[in-house]
Amino acid sequence: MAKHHIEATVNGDPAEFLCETEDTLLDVLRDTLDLTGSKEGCSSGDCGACSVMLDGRLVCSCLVLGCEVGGRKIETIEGLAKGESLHPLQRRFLEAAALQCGICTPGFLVASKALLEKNANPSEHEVRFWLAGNLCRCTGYDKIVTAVMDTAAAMRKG
Amino acid sequence: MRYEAPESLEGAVALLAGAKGEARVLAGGTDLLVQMRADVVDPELIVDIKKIPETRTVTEEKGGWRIGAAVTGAELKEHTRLKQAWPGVVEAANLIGSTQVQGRATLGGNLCNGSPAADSVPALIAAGALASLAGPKGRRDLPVEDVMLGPRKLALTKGEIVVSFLLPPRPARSSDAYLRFIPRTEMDIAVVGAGVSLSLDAGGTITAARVSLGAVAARVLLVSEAAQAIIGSRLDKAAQDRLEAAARTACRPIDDKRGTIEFRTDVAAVLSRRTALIALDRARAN
Amino acid sequence: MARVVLVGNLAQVTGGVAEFDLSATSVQQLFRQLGELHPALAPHLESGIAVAIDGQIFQDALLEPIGPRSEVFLLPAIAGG
Amino acid sequence: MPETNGQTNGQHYVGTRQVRPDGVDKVTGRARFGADFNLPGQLIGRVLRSPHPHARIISIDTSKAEALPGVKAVVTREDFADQSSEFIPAGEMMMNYKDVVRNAMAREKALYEGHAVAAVAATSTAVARRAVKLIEVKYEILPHVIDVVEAMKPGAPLLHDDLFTVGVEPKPDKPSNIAKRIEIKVGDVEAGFKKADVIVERLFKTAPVHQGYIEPHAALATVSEDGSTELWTTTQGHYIVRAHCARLLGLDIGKVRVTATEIGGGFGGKTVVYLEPLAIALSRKAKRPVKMVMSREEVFKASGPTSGATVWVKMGATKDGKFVAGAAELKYQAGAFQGSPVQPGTMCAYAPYDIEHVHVIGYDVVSNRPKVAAYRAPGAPISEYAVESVVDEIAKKLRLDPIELRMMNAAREGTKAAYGPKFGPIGLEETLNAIKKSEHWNTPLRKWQGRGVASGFWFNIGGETTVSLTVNEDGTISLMAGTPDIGGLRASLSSVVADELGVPYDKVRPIIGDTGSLGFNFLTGGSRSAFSGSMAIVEAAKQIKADLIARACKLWEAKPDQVEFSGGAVKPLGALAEKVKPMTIADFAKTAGKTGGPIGGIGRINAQGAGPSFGTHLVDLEVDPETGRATILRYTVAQDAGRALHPAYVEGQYQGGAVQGIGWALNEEYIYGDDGKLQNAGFLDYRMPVASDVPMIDAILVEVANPRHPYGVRGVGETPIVPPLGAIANAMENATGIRFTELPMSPPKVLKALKEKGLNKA
Repeated sequence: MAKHHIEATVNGDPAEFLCETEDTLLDVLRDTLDLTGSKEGCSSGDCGACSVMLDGRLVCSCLVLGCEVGGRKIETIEGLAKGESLHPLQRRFLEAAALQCGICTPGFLVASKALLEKNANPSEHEVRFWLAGNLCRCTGYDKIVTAVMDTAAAMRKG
Repeated sequence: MRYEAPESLEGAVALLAGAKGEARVLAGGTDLLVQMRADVVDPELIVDIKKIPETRTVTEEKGGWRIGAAVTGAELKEHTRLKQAWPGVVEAANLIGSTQVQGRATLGGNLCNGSPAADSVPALIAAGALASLAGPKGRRDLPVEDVMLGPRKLALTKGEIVVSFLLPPRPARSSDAYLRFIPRTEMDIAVVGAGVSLSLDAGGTITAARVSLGAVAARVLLVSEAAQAIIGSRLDKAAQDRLEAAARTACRPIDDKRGTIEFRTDVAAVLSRRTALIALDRARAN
Repeated sequence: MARVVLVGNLAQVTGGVAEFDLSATSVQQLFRQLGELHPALAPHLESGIAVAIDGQIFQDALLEPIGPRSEVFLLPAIAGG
Repeated sequence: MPETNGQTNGQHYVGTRQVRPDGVDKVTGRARFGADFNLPGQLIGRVLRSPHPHARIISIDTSKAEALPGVKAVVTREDFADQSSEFIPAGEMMMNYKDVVRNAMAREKALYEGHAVAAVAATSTAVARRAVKLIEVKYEILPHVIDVVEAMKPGAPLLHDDLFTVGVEPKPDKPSNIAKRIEIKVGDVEAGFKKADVIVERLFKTAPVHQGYIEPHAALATVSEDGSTELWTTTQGHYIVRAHCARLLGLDIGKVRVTATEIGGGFGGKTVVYLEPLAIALSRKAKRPVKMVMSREEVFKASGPTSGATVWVKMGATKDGKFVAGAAELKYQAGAFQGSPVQPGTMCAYAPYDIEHVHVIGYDVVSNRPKVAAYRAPGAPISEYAVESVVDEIAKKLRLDPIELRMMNAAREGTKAAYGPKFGPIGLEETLNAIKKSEHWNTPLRKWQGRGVASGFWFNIGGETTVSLTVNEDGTISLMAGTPDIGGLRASLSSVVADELGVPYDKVRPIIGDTGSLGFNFLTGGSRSAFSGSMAIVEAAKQIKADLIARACKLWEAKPDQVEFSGGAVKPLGALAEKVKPMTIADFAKTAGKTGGPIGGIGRINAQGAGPSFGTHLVDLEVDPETGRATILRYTVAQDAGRALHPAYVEGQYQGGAVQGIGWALNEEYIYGDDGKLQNAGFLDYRMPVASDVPMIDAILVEVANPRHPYGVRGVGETPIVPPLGAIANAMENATGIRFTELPMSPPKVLKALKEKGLNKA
């Protein structure tokens, strides 16, 4: 059958694309819209490298069909930095060496931003459980968790 | 592969009933999409039910709660009053996968995926939840424990879908809880799951209880012997032992990559006790 | 004369002889002299061998000097993950 | 380091926590990893893999697939010439091209579930998926063997009828699954045991574990009609990939240009070729670019885990705690082809200790599993886990503090290593002292909590390395290295360049060059890239400084002794200082054309003098006696870095290695059914630690300078995964009184053991 014609909003801009029913939102972002910042680590929702916001809700884009997102708002890692300036989480990740290879970093940043929007003062326990769906094999999570908590503290000070 | 997102129940039922090849209902998609990727299923038709209002709402009904089959775990978590009435059901729904998965995964999907290890199902069964179905012959209600017949086998007829769940009214001094065992702290499939719902009289004696166990048999079990073991008690040590014994007897697990028969049986006993004690504390607080 | 010790399986090739005193002043000479003493050993010296000279491990270093009283060990080559 | 370096203000960047130059791209999604590259007209490649663990391939019929519209090429064993038997280094082990070609594409037999049997290139993923299903393969299913001990038994299913055990006399006349027997012998171990007052003997078993990098293997190849080949791939060593592909496909090395994409983790697993030769073969046939990406399932089933093993250890000590003898027998799974890391396993087993009599025997054994690949300190965690467990038992038997016992026997400068040569300056004692002094070591524990300590060793290596430094027209510096940056390399090397040339850190721009742009580099592995890269940079910087001094002398009509290079400038000395002003690198750069042309240097070295790195780990955990689940409560790592070029990324290596070790110890394992098929080929059931499974990992940087490196650097990447297995097993014993000898210590095993002792009640 013919491809689906979908219109959605991606990082604040109108986006229009064609996709097959079986194409996931991750396939669409990476292969059709050339937004390769979202990574495919497992395609089964177990690694979080493809994390995006869908209508303000944190999801794995590998578990959403492209044809489901008509008329909806999608935010990806590419939309995190506003204009010239990096998001405070992005800056803190750099300063704190909270990434090694960097493949999981976009997913962690999108997920961490979602956390801080819900909870401005998360405990270490809350950060670790919120991020449990984001696998990192390099850092042992220490510097990531620290960076998220430090960013939260800095943002609370404003 | 066709994709349809009807806005009415009738539309959805008609599509499913009329499907030539394999048809699948799409709610959160957290199981369906994985199975499609792995070539486990290759449906001819996918019917997305999220545009049907009844599947997406949580409403109070006759003192109880009606939860749409396509409401996500994350949405349930944000529903303060539901969480207060049925903390076990809400926490079970929020043990399914990661934060990301909870943003998509639904009670309807978790049940209809037909896994004996589904986290929310023991909690729903313990709660005495009714599944409200719609099909070519109209609407009917089924107790949740009767929806799943075995791994990937459901009591639904062709064209029939789970629309919502009805949780009964809560008397005073009632509450519920759900615990599961996994090797990690998150992200695993339950090796054992235990749901307990109970009510107390003014003196703190258990007047009513339902106990359900997941991942210890081909389907999620409602263990009435376990409930009987604690009804009329204040969950003293003797009652706890009776509860554990009943849970053990009920287990008919398998050896697999996630756990052995011996391990599942032992842990089922431990979890049913621990879950009951949490439910008891909560009930006392109400 | 440098003291030369074969570690691991190399000694099997020399019929159990694991220690030598050789006048070699470089790894290249060492390999040549060992090859002459035990022709069967020669192919094993071409690759996959590390040489420890007075405690310092060298790999693929034919030209590395060996002192008159150096203690030399021939080991399997090492890489890593 | 030479005091003539550093900034005009005397500042040094080495040893400080600079922001990585490649960082912004990695936090914005711009950085391009393996699967992020695409070319116009590109096809999608997909692999057909064996469903059987062991089967003879009778025939492969690709006609239906080739007839499918959109299919542009299909390759099978027919498209790869057989290779003669020749051993080459691959990761930490020697690999044979005869095996490399067979692992890339099955020939006579499929030797494990997931073994590549054919590959297609088509116009879309959907078409490629359909095409693969249309390939008809006739198999003669053969009996399989998975377990290493089973595989060694006479009469076990034979993987290779031409595999005769090496290292046994007399040479065997029958083939077997035992590829090699190796032996390390120091002193007379039997005599040693006679001197022992206490002897502990144990048999251990470890499960195969995967490196678990989050980025699946990916490759994009394009071959033109004249045979010139370009390849983009995620690898730890693009020069090694070039060598393997040129060999397997009969190409001139000069005609193959390989670009290493950003790499999403490797840990040793990306040191060999899988998709690369297939993508090139498909592109050569289709005359179009071909992109291939593995699914996670393929990564688990077809790329290298590390060995599972059976390890027997026997140690003897005097009553006052001096180790007098150590024996061990290691049986390591190699997977379907020989080449397990059993050799380093035998050499590392007793390396941390000063023992007069050591005898270690190792076996390299094939079975119907994916060929193992290097994994962080390959072979060492397995044998050192067994030894560290036994050391702990000896401490308990002798009522000695486990740190004191290790201190008493610790290898130090001048100690004859158990594998032969004497150690130079090393830091094992310092790491033990650091742990002993830590607040962690001195905090009390509650019931069901346990504390464990273990030490670990890895050799580290140097190796062939090329870097180039280019002084740009405005005085900024371009650094080109040829070892993929897997975790902060660019930051570490840029600090060294800044200090060597006396320019600000942010004026140095590092890139990882492709194989056509820079001379040969051995791969990123063996904890070598920062060690060797910084050595090569010192060489390249010397050339630049000498050149600038020469130019200054000509311009100033001065003698070399009248000038010096310091603080990023050539400065006139003495009387000359009255006449002329210092010239900065930027001053020279502006007028380079007038003083002899472009300015730059190239460091080409085979780095020697790698310094071993020792570490000691301390862990607290709590066991739930009713479920057998262990929770890691607290963790401290102390390791000798020699000199930490970038402390934050060194800490990162310690913390990441510790958590990989936690996974290995508690939950990670390859689970096979009786059918010889892998049952947990995904992140759901291959249980790597998640953020909520682990605590903060305290990292203590011990710095015992390596005298053979200009900055004192030692490799740090591998040692951190060695101690965790022993430390956690020792903590489990401390918590439960039970010595666990099988990894992983997963809840079902732990609960069973507790039940047998009647301890399974809170």
